[in-house]
Amino acid sequence: MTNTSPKSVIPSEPSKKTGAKLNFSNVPIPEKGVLLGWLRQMLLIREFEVRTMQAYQNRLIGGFCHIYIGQEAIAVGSIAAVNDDDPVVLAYRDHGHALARGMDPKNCMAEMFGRIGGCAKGKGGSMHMFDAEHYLYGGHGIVGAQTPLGTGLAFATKYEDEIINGGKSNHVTLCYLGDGALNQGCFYEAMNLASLQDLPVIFVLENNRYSMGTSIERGTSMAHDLRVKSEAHGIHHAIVDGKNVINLYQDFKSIADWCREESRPFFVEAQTYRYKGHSMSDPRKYRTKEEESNEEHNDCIDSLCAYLREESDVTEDAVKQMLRQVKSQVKQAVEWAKNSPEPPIEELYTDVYTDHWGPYTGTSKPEMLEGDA
Amino acid sequence: MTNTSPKSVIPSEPSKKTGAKLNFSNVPIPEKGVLLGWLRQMLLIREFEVRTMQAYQNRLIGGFCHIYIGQEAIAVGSIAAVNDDDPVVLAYRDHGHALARGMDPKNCMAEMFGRIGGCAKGKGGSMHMFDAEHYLYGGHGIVGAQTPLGTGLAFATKYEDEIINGGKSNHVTLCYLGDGALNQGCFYEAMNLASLQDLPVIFVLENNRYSMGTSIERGTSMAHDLRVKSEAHGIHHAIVDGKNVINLYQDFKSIADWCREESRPFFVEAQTYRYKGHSMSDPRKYRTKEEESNEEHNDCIDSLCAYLREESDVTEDAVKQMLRQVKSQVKQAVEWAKNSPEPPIEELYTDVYTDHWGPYTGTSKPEMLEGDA
Amino acid sequence: MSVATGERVIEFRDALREAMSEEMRNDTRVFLLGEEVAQYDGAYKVSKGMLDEFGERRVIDTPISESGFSGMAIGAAMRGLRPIVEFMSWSFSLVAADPILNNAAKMLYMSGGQFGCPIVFRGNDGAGGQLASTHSWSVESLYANVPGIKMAIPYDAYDAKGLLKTAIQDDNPVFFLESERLLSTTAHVPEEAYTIPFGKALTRRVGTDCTIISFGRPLHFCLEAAEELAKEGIDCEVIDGRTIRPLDIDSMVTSVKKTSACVVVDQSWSFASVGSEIASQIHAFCFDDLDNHVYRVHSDDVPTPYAYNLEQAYLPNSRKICEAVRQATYNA
Amino acid sequence: MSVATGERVIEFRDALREAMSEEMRNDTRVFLLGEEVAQYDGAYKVSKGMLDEFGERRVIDTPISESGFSGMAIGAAMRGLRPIVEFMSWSFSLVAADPILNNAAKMLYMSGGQFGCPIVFRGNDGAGGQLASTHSWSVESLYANVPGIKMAIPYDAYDAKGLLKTAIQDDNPVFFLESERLLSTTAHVPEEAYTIPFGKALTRRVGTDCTIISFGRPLHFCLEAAEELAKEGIDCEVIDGRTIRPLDIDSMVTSVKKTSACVVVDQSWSFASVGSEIASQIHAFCFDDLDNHVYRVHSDDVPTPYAYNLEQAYLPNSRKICEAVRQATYNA
Ligand SMILES: Cc1ncc(C[n+]2csc(CCOP(=O)(O)OP(=O)(O)O)c2C)c(N)n1
Ligand SMILES: Cc1ncc(C[n+]2csc(CCOP(=O)(O)OP(=O)(O)O)c2C)c(N)n1
Ligand SMILES: [Mg+2]
Ligand SMILES: [Mg+2]
Repeated sequence: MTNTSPKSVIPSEPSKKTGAKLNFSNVPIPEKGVLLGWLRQMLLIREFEVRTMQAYQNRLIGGFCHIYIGQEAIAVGSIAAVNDDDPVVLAYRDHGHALARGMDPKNCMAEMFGRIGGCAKGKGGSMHMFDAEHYLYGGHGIVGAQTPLGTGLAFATKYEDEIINGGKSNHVTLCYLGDGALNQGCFYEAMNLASLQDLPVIFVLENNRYSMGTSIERGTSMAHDLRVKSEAHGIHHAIVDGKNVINLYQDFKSIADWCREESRPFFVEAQTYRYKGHSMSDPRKYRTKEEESNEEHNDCIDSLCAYLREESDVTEDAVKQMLRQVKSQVKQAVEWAKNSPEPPIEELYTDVYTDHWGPYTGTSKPEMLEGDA
Repeated sequence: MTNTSPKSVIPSEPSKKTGAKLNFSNVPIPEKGVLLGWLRQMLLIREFEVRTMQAYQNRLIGGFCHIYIGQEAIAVGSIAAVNDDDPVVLAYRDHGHALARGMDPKNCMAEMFGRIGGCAKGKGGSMHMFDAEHYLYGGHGIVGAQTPLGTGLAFATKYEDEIINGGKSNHVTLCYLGDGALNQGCFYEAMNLASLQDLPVIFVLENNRYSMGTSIERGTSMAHDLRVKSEAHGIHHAIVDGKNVINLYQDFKSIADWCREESRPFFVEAQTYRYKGHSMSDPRKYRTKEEESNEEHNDCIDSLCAYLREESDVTEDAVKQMLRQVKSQVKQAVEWAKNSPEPPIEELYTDVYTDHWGPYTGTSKPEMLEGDA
Repeated sequence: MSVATGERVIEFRDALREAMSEEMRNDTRVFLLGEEVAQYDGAYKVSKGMLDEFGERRVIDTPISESGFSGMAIGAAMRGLRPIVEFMSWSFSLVAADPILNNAAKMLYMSGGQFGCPIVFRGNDGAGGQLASTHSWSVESLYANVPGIKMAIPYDAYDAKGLLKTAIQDDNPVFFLESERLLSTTAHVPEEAYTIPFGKALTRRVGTDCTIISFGRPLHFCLEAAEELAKEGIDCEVIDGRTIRPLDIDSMVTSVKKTSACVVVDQSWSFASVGSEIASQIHAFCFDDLDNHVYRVHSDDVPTPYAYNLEQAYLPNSRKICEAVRQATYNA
Repeated sequence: MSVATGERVIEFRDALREAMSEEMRNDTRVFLLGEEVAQYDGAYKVSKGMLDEFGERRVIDTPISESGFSGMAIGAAMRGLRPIVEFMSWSFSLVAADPILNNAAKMLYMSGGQFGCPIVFRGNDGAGGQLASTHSWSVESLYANVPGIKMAIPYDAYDAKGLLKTAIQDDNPVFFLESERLLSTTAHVPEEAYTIPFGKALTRRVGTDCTIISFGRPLHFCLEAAEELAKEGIDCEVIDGRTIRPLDIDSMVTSVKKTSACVVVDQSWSFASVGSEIASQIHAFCFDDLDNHVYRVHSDDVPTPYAYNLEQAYLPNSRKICEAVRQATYNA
C-alpha cells in the first residue's frame, strides 16, 4: 500500500464531449481513527456474512442469498468517499454496502429473517436492502436494472439542487453493478442518458470476474479492457484495485469530487474477487482451488491490518479486540433478528399502494382504494 | 469518385480479441453493365418512393410510411456486395432494400396497399417487407429489434454451414439499422453476442443524422465518433460514404469477404441523409432548408450518372431512357397493386399459427387447433 | 355523452397538455420526458409549446431508450420527483416491461413502504390506422394483471384532463392509456381546475335492458350501438369504467342487477383480459340476476393485420356490439 | 395422479432433459441456449451433462442478455433452426418481452406466412421459496393474452417429458412454464418415446360434485384439497388443462355440466388472468348448468412478499381451495 493517489486510477483521454480534464487532487490518507473505523466496518461485514451463511444453513434465511466476503473494501472505501446524503443504489449482493452505509446489522439481519424489524419489514429479503434514512435506494434483483435507477437518482439530485432549490448541483450518486450486468442492454442506455444529460453518477463495476459460473471472458466481449464500455458513451473511467481500501477511498474521493464539480458521470472498474459461491447453492466447479486461495491470500482486511501495524502501530491485540466486539455485535444482531416478530398478516396488504388496498384474491370483492387517491 | 478501394474504410486497430488483421483486397470497379444495373436500381427506388408518397397522399396506403429517398446508394451498393442467399434484415425504412434485393415492385407496392398480392399478403404493410425467396427477413418496426435477429441469422447460417452441413461457414448477414437504434440496449447485446460467438454479421448503420426530429448529437453520446460503439465489443468498424455507390460496393465487398472468411462481425457506419421527412406527417422543422439543399446537391444518383458520363460514355439520353423505363415499371406496379384484391377476410385467421386457428373473439368458442400440433 | 357543458371546447390533445401544464405550474417536482416531446412538440403534438413554457430541463427529449429512460424516471420518482413519461406509443413500452412492471409497480412494497413511485406513464394505446402487428398494442390486458399500478383510460377531452390531473397528483405509478384516434376529438372542458377521482365509473347512458361496460375509445362504438339498439327497442345502459385499476365493480354490479344483461367491450385481445376479468366478476356478483351470460366483444385473437379490410374486421365496432347485446338480451 | 405406471421413476428435471436430449439426437436443428446451461449444467441442473453429449455448439452458455439472446434465437428460428431458450427464471423474461411477444409471436403473421418461429422458451415460473417480488413471477396470465404463442405447464415428470417433446416438435413458439418447486419430484416415465398433445386436458381425479381446474404446481394442492373434501362428502373432479394456449375448454365444460360447480385455481394474480378467462368461459358455456358462480383461487393481488409467513398467506394452497369448493357447492 502506498499513499500516493490516485494510485490506481487510469484516466481516459479527456472526454471529447465535455472537453473536461481529469485533474485529481492528491487525497491524503485519513488519520488512524478513520482507518480503524474502516477496519471495523470490513470486519463487521465479513463477520456478518459468516453468520448469514450459518443462518441460511439453519434455514433462518430463505430465498437467494449472496455473500460479499472478499469484496468488503469496495463498499467501505467508496462509500467513505461520498457524503451521507449522496444516493446509493445496488445490485442484489448488497449486505456489505448496507452495513457500510450505516444500516444497523440488526435490521439487515432481520430483513433476511423475514421479520418485521427488517429494513423493509421483511418484505424484501436479502436482495432488497432499502434504507431511506441512509439514502440507500435498494438492492435490486434483476441484473442491470439498478443502472437506469442510478442515472435517475443522479438526475433527481441535480434537478433538486438546480431547478427546485436554485443552487448548484452538489450530489453524486453511487451505482454499483456486477460484471454480469455489463451484458445487459439497459446499462448502455443508462450510460448514454447519463452522458447526454451530464449527470453526476458513478457506475461502480465490482468486477469479481464471474457472473454465477460464467467467467467474464466467456460472457463479455473486450473483458481484458472494459474501459471501452464507457468510452462508447464518452464517459471517463478508471480501473482501481478493489482490495485496497485506502487507495479505493482516495480514488473515489477524487472521482466523486470531480463528478460533483463537473456534473459528469464516471465509470470505475474495481477489480476484486468473491471468495464464496455465487449464492448459497453454488459448488464453484468453474474455478480452481488455486485461483481461490491465491485471491484469498491477497485479502483486503489482512492488508489493511498490515498497513495499520506497520504505519500506525496498531497492535495485533487491538485488532483482535475489535474483532471480538464485532463478533458480539453480529451475534446480538442475530439474536435481535430472531426475536423480531414475523410481520403481521395485514402487512401483506400494506405498501401495495400508498392508499389502502386489499385483501383481494379474485372472487371476493376487492376493497376499493379509500378516498380518491 | 475514385477507383481506389477501400477508399472510405477507416479500419480500426486489429481486434484485440481475434488478433485478425484487416487486409482488404483491392476490389475492382465492375464493368459498365453492372454500374448501369445499379443506376437502374437507384432510379427505380427513387421513382418507387415518389409514387409511394403520392399513393399515401391519395390514401391508398395507410399506417406509417418511411421514404428512402437520398439513401438509395447504401441499399444498392451493400446488397450488390453479398451473395443472393446471404440473409438480409432491416428496420422499417425498408422499401429500398427490398427492391435492391430483387423484390418485384408490384409486390412491394401491393403490400403497402394492403392487398393480397403484397409480399406479406397485405398483413405487414410498409414497415414489414418480407421475402423468403430473396432471403429478406423482414423490415421490423420496433427500433433496434432487428439487431438481435441479425445476430441470430448469422448464428443460423454458421450453424447450418458448419454443424448441419459439416462444411465451413460461408454466409454473411446484412443487418441494417438507423442511428436512432444506437440508443437501444438490445443493439449492444446483439453486438456482444456476435462478437463472443464469432458470427459473420455486418451491422450497417445508416447514419442519416436524425431519428425523427432528434439530431444524432442530441440522442447519442459520442456522435462525432461512433466507432467507439463497436469497439466496446471488440468489433471492427469502418466509416463509409453512404452516397457513393461504387465505393460502397467496393468497401462492402471487402468487408463481406473478410467477415465470411474470418467469421467475425463488422460495424459499418454509412453516412447519408434522408431527403424527406421521417414519415409522411413530418414538417421537418428541426433542420434548415440550407442543410437539406446542400445534401441534395450531393446526390448519390447524380454522382453515379456523372461518373458514367465521364468514365463510360453513357449519354444523358441513355439515362433519360432508363428513367422512362423505370417510371413505366413503377406505374405498372401501382396499377397492378390497385388491381390486386383485398385479402379475403379468412386471411385474418391464417398465419397466426402454422396450424388452423380462429375465428375467436371472446365469448364464442375458439376453434381448437386441428390435430395435435 | 360528455360530462361538462359550457362555452369552452378543446381537443383531447389540448386537454392532456392543459393537465400537464397546470400540474407543472403547481409543482416544480413534475416534469415531462419522452421521445420527441420537446423540440418536436410531441409526435402527436400533445406537448406542443410546453418546451417554450417550461424549458428543456423540465420538458426533456430522450433517445430511443424506453428501458433506460423509464428506469431513469423511476429512479427520480424514488426521490420524490414526479415524472410524466410519454411513450410515443404503449406499443414501444414492451422493451421497458421490466422497469415499469418490476420496479415502478413494486418499489413501495419491496422497500417496505420507504420508497414510493409517483410516476405517470402515458401515451397512445390501441390500434391506430393500419399500424400493423407490433405498433397496435392494447396493453390494458397485458399490464392490468400486475398489482401496484393504477390504470386509467380517458373517453374524451373532459376526462382526459380530469383523469390526467388525478394521475399526476397520485402518489402511485399510473399507466395512462390514450387513444391516438381520439386526440383530435373535442369536448367541453371548463376553465376551472378539476380532477376526476379514480375508481368511480360513470354512466354515460342510462338504460334498462342491458348494461354495456367499456373504457376509452370503444365506448364511442358502444354509444353508437346503443342508439342503434334503441330503435329496436333495446334500451342500453353504457358504463365507462374510467379506471381499470382500481375497478369500480360496484357501479357495474348495481347496473347489471337492474338490467339483468351485460356486454363487456374491451379493445384488447380476449384471452386473460380486462374483459374476461369483468365478465368473471359480474358473473360472481350478479349470479342470480343475469338472464343470460355476459357477452364479450374484443379484437380478434390474432396479431393486428395491416390491410384496411382485415383491420376493420379485427377491431370491435358497433355492429359487433349490437350483435352481442341482442344475444345477451334475447331471452329477456 | 400421474398417467403412466411402470418401473422407471425419474425426476421432473431429468424428464425435461430427456425430452431435450432425445429431440436433439433426432434433429440437428434443435439446440439449447441460455444462462449457465452448459458448463454449469444449468442453474437447476436441468441440462446436466448435455454439454458433454452435444458439445458447446449445441449447448450454449449465453451472457445475461435475455433480450439479446432471445432475439438471436428468434432470428435463428426464422431460418428453420429450432432453438430451446432456457430462461433461468421466467421472471427474467420481462427484459425480453419485446422479442418474445412482438417477434416470436407475430413473425409468421407479419410475414404473411413466410417465416415461422419454431422455438421453445422454457424455465422456472411461479414463486419459489421466498424469492420476493421481482423473482416470483407467474407469467401465465401476463403472456397468455397474446395470440401467436402456445403455452404449456407440466404437472409432473411424465407430462414434463411428453409436453416438452411436443413443444420442441411444434412449428410455433411455445412458452413452457416449469415450476422450480417440482423439479425434484418424481414420477413414472416410460423408456419408450411418447408425446402429449397440446390442447387436450386430462382429468386427474374423477368426481361428481365440483370441477376444479388448474395447471402445473397448484394441481398438487387441488388433489390434496380433493382428498380433504372427500372426507366431508364432497367429491371433486380435478382437471389438468395441461396447455393454456390452446385451451381445452370443451373438456372443462363437459365436466362442469356434470358437476354443476366449478373452482379455478391459478397461481398468478387474479386480475385479467388465466383464471378470469376460464371462469368467464365456463360461465358462458355452462350458464344453465351452474348451481353457483365459478370461484377462483389465486395469489393475492399484491407483489410477492419475501417473509415466509406472508408468502405462505399469499400463495394458493389446499385450505383456500377447500374453502372455495365449499362455497361453490354450498347450495348443491
Ligand atoms: C435479468 C436477470 N437475468 C438473470 C438473473 C439471474 N442471476 C442473478 S445474479 C446472476 C449473476 C450476476 O453476476 P454479476 O453481475 O457478475 O454479479 P456478482 O454475482 O458477481 O456480484 C444471474 C445470472 C437475474 N437476476 N436477472
Ligand atoms: C422501441 C421504439 N421506440 C420508438 C419508436 C418510434 N420510432 C419509429 S422510427 C423512430 C426514429 C428512428 O430513427 P433512426 O433509427 O435514425 O432511423 P431513420 O428513421 O433515420 O431511418 C422512432 C422514434 C419505435 N418504432 N420503436
Ligand atoms: Mg461478478
Ligand atoms: Mg436516422
